Amino acid sequence: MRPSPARTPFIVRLGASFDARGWRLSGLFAAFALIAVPVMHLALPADHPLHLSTWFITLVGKILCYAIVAVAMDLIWGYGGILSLGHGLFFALGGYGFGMYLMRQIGRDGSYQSDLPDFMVFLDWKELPWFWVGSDSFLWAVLLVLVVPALIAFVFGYFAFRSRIKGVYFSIITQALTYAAMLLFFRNETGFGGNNGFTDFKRILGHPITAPETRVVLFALSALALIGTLLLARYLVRSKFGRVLTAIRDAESRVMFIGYNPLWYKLFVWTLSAMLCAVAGALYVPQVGIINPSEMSVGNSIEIAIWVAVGGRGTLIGPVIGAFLVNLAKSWFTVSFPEYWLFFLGTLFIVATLYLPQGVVGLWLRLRARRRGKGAAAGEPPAAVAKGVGA
Amino acid sequence: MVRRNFMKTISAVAVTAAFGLNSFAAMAAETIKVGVLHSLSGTMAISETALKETVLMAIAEINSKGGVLGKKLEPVVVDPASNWPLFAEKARQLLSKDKVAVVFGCWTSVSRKSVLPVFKELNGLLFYPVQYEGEELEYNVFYTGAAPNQQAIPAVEYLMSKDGGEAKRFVLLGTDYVYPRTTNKILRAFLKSKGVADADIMEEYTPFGHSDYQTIIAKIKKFSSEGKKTAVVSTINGDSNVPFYKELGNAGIKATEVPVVAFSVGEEELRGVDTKPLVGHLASWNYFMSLKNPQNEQFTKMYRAWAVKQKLPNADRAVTNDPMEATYIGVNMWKQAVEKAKSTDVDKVIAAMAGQTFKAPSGFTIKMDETNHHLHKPVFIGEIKADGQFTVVWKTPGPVRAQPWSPFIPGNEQRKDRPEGR
Amino acid sequence: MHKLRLLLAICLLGISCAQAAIDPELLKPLADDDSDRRIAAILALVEAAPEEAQPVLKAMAEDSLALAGERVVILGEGGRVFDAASKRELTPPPAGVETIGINNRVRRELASALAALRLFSAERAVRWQAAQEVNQNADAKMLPLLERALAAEQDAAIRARLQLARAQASLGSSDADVRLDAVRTLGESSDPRVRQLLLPLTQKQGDDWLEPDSAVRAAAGTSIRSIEQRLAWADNLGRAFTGLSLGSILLLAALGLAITYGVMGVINMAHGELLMVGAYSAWAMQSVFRAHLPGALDWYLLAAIPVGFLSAALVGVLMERIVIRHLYGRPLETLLATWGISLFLMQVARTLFGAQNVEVANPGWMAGGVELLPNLLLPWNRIIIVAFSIAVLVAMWAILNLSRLGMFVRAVTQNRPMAGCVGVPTGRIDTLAFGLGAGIAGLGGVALSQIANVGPDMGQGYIVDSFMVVVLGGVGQLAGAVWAALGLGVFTKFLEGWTGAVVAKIVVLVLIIVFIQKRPQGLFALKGRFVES
Amino acid sequence: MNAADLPPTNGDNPDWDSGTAELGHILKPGQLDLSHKVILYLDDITVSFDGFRALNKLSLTIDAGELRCIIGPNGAGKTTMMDVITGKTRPDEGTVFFGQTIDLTRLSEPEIAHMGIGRKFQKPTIFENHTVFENLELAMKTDKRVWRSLFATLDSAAGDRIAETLQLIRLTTDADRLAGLLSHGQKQWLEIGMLLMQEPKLLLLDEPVAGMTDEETERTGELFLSLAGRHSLVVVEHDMAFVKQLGGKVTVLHEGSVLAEGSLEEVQADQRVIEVYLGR
Repeated sequence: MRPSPARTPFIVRLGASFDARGWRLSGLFAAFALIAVPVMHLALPADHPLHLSTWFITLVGKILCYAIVAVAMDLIWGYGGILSLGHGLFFALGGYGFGMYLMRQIGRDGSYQSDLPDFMVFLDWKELPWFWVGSDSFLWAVLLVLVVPALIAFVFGYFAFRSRIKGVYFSIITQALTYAAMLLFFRNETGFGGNNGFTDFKRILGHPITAPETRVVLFALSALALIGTLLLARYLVRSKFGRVLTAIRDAESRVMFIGYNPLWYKLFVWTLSAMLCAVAGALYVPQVGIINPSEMSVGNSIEIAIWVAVGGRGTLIGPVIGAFLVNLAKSWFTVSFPEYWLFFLGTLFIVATLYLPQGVVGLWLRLRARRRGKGAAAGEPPAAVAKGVGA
Repeated sequence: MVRRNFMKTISAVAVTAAFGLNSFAAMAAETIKVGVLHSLSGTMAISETALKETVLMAIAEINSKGGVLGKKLEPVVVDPASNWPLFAEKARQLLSKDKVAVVFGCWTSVSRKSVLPVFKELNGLLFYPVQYEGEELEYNVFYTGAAPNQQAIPAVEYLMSKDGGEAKRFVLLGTDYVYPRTTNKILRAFLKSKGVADADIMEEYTPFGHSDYQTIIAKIKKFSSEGKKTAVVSTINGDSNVPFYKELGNAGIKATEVPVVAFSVGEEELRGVDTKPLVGHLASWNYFMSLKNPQNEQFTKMYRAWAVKQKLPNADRAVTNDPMEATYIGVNMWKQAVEKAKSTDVDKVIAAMAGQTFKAPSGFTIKMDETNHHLHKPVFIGEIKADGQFTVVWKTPGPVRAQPWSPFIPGNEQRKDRPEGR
Repeated sequence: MHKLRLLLAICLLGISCAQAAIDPELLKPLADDDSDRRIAAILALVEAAPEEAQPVLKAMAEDSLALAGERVVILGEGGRVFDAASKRELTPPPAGVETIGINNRVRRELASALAALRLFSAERAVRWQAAQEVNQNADAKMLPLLERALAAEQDAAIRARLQLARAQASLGSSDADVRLDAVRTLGESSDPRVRQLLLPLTQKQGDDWLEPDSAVRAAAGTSIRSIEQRLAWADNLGRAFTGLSLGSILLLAALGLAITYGVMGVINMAHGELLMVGAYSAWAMQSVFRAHLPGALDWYLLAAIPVGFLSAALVGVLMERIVIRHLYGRPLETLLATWGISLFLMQVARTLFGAQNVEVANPGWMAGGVELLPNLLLPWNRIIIVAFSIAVLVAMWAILNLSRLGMFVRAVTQNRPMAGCVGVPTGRIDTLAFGLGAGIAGLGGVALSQIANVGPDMGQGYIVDSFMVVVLGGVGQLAGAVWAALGLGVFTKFLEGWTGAVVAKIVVLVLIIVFIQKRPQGLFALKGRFVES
Repeated sequence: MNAADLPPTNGDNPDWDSGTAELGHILKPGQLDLSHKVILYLDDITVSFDGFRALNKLSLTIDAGELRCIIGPNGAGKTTMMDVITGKTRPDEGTVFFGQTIDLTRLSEPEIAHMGIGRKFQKPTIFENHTVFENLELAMKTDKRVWRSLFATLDSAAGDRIAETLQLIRLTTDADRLAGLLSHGQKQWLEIGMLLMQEPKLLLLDEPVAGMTDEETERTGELFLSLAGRHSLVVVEHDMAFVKQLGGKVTVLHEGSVLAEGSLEEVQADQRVIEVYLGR
């Protein structure tokens, strides 16, 4: 009497995981990203009041990638209860994976007019190191992006979860992991451009990377990727898998004694989360035009966590909101009060953790609940909040 | 007043950011916007904040003399927070949103590399004020810092000279990133050309923020004890210098036995070190605060006054250094070029920059090369004094022309010494 | 050639010669731009008036020789100015005094000239030092001087040094027996330089030996071997010490964390900034002493210890009261909140003290080091820091295990509700314990200020390492932290020896990660049911 | 990733009493062999934490279908024993056999659960952020590998089973409430319900009636008695009245080993037991 999988076709069930509102929202968003933005950026003249500047597109495009990372982080932290301080690593690895392809696309236009990337020329390398082989093919790059971070996450996760490393321990270990990786990539001999990383990309699939059209396409891709991520995540958390995951978060020993092996559940969501980060990274690099080891710095990874915390963990829309709030705030503060940016960020960390256990989404839900004067109380647990929220 | 100024800008920026409309037509009329792109937070703040102050000071000075083309300059300060992608984003914002006429900024090579594509794409104008590894020549950038041949090579020549102690063996010590690596690569080639054997060259790199130099110092002692006169060429970056020099001082390596010449250590960095044990160690720059000449008198006095006025932390001990001078030169040369071009149009200004001259605090009349976007600069070798200043022990007779493409790097011979114009 | 003349001069004149003011004409060229002429002048001066020359040369070496118009003067304490020729004070001090800058070459010449002169000083200590210095660069030209000095010298220890120097000098002698003696004597040395002097004697040039006499060759061989043994031995000793030193620093950085995290289970990401607070208070004390008690400047560090402890503890208490206490039992939130605090503190430091590093000088008694062997010098600041870390460790152990506070802390951390029931003021204990941990971090900061840079970002460099130490040692285990710190220190240093700093750090981190996989509870695992939660 | 996941579920192996086959019966791997009518053997088990011996050469056997009560003062090692059986704690010495063939000391908690051992903790541990219904659904006996869970859908049969259990534990009306909001007694019942959903052959119940009203306790007793025979139950309890109600054999643990065994009356008469409980 085991539940027969996919009596209804999977794709349908996947689609069904957004409720009507979820679909309306994402439809609206997709329309904006795929139609409004291109028109406003390409068609309208630069001085038109509704014209969207490149700056806007790259900025929002960047934040879209961050949002994907935030959702990925939320999957394992908000639902799995595992706080990773190493997600910057997977993000960066994805970026590097795709960056290798972009570097190869520069071809002989580099300042050394060599087939090798400039940094290799200046290291006196005569031919590509083995791990660069095939990096000139787009498909291979995509493969790298998907496989390498996933593999690393899988191996690391397998050992960590098998030896039941939990909570803070896990956080600290992941932190050490990304820190070590950063040092490794800083080395020039490692073969990834050292401190400078990859930059000055020229084209992607033969199209000039700075062309407005390319930007718009990348932007649209990021948007679609985000919607896809949300859909997938939504499906996961509503599936039995999701329920087991939250069960593990709340009472792991009980889960074991009713016959689930937490190892594989954690490992699956952990690896998936890493892959999502990698995809985000791959989309991020061509838009910001640089990838370098500082993406793996300890601070970056922790910042990801704060996006989630601010937005509302254990909800799916929360991380997206969080990513946008924090990063827009960053863009604004670093211009208007450069000296006070860190004060703000620091305070944000504290306030969010002290007074917004469920982030702004939780706050909003609570207010709404209060207005209705029933239901969701202050102590409403995340899972329930998640149920309350659409996509 | 600066604060109010860019507060105004900000509100404007906020508006534009929100609605993407360009409300600048009106403002642009009375002021010329100047972008300042230096990290005010994060790891690089240690070096870059001083440069931001210098730009603001220079602008204030220009404004007090009536501005440029009858318009006041209006600084737009942004904080890329030592985050390289953020550098690119901020650069784009300065150019496309604030419509700044010119940007003064960047310190690390990576930050420069990160903004380059933006400046190329939007045909912006960047003044880069820090000594760097060369191997680059961009139409949209003016390099007011030293190229390797304006800093590294003279320093080594000095070490090999009689006065420098006739060093025969060299330790090339640096932080592991592109500037030290390129510099050391060039130096290695140069030393070879001077007949120094590979066995007599030791190359060592440490990670960023490395703080334990015991092993390295021990190695240096060993190496130097193995015979001929040894000298150390240090391209250690920013923060690591303090532990390095502290270790050096306590390990009893005297400048008279093993002199250390540094390319990234100036007055600003020495503020963080107790210099008494370091007397006699060297630095090679195109400017020292201790230089005696009217321009420098005026420059240092002006900065001290500025520091006090801005209530900078420990303003009483404010010092000037080479990148600050380079920044100062940059701002003024840009002003001259604008006046010559009678416009702030980037292409016109770039054209007008060629051959600009300026009586710099270094006491020399500095010239912007007609073709290669680098300055002709004098080179000074200074010995650290107990008070954290330098005594100049050697200097080039006159300004030296920059070689962005070092002849000591194979394949550079056939390079054109002018950027690819657009 | 100059040197030879100088030495001969000394030998002829001996040291007892007529006391007279120096002829100003001899002094002028000291201010010349060209180093060669200056050096000539120095030698000339020594020839003319060895005794009177000393203060002048000393002044020159210390950058306090200056030019007032045409006249060469010596700058004294508190702006006083003396005439270099007559040593008479000039009142009022002349205007427009220009210090005579010198470069390393001149400095070197000055050093050996002074050393040569001081070999005949009346004070033993001076001669001892001088003998050491002549050892640095003894060559054939010096022989006559050394002979003379030896003749005059009574003190055995100094004689030994002089003989060593003479041996070096007489390696070039044409008499094989002299060379043989020299080589044998040098066998006693443990100075790598001496090894370099001997090496050629054992080498061939083309077909024929550089050293014709086979006996000397053999002797040289044995001498070299014995020297090399000492060198190798000293090398390893040195490496072990550097490891120990690094370990003690890691320990100091991590001890505070061992309390806040290890005992209380609070993940304090702002730990690095507590170190920073300690370091800055060292700087503050230094400035205070500079301003108000310049006389006692050397002792500012002692004052900094309590100040560093208290200020860091204060910050810690505030943190605990305002933020952390609301997050007990929510470690991950604590982690994020404290990270926020650390960003905040960094920016505070930046706005208060500026983004640049501030200068913290080693007090006189911490500068320099003890030279166990010519190639093994242990810096004082490191020795003292090792001692300091032990002291802090002991103090902390005492507080935790002997004091009432410590008892309460352990009670609370083991069973909070029960402790509360038996009347332990848990709330206050938490605050105190955290304050204690913070304070100890402050002490660590004071120590770090002596070897590393003091700036707003300094804390970031230590946070990961500190956590590694605590986690590796096993949470809640003081002993564990100690072993972990020392282990990491020594291991890193020996690794660095052959992989270089970058790789060493990576390898260590990876090994720690792997190790934790094997033993999640760290080196000193606690077993039993209570670990499960 | 399922490869090393879990042993094939013995969903379709015969109910335990049909395992009483004549000699030389064939077993599927992981199948429970009850040929000797014994479901659980503990053979001098020793467990010590940092020198303290929680279990000291404990030997115990539970017959198939038996309802056994374990009593004993605090620190007697009751919970540790359960930890050992369910694989949470590995014994330093001794063997634990489930049926004739399955060595529990070699298996992980989930595997043991799959073998058909269900455990109820001293303090009710349920998934507070899930609804009562979901709690039962998660506990339901089924393929519990990741891949299945990803695509699992609830078929009508499963729905019915959950409904039944809800009936049994009297939580039908609360099916959609968050388990966290239930009363203590209800939580106890929910946990018992979850155990039943697992269809275990052996139930380990640690103080199941703690914090229940007399009326609830009464009902719990009835439930257990109804289960006995089809399942084997091991109940750790302090509540003597409840133990009495259950009847069945009683084992007294003291300082990690069996002090006495027999009917409640017998053990209560036992001198040593009285000493242990009343102290000397």
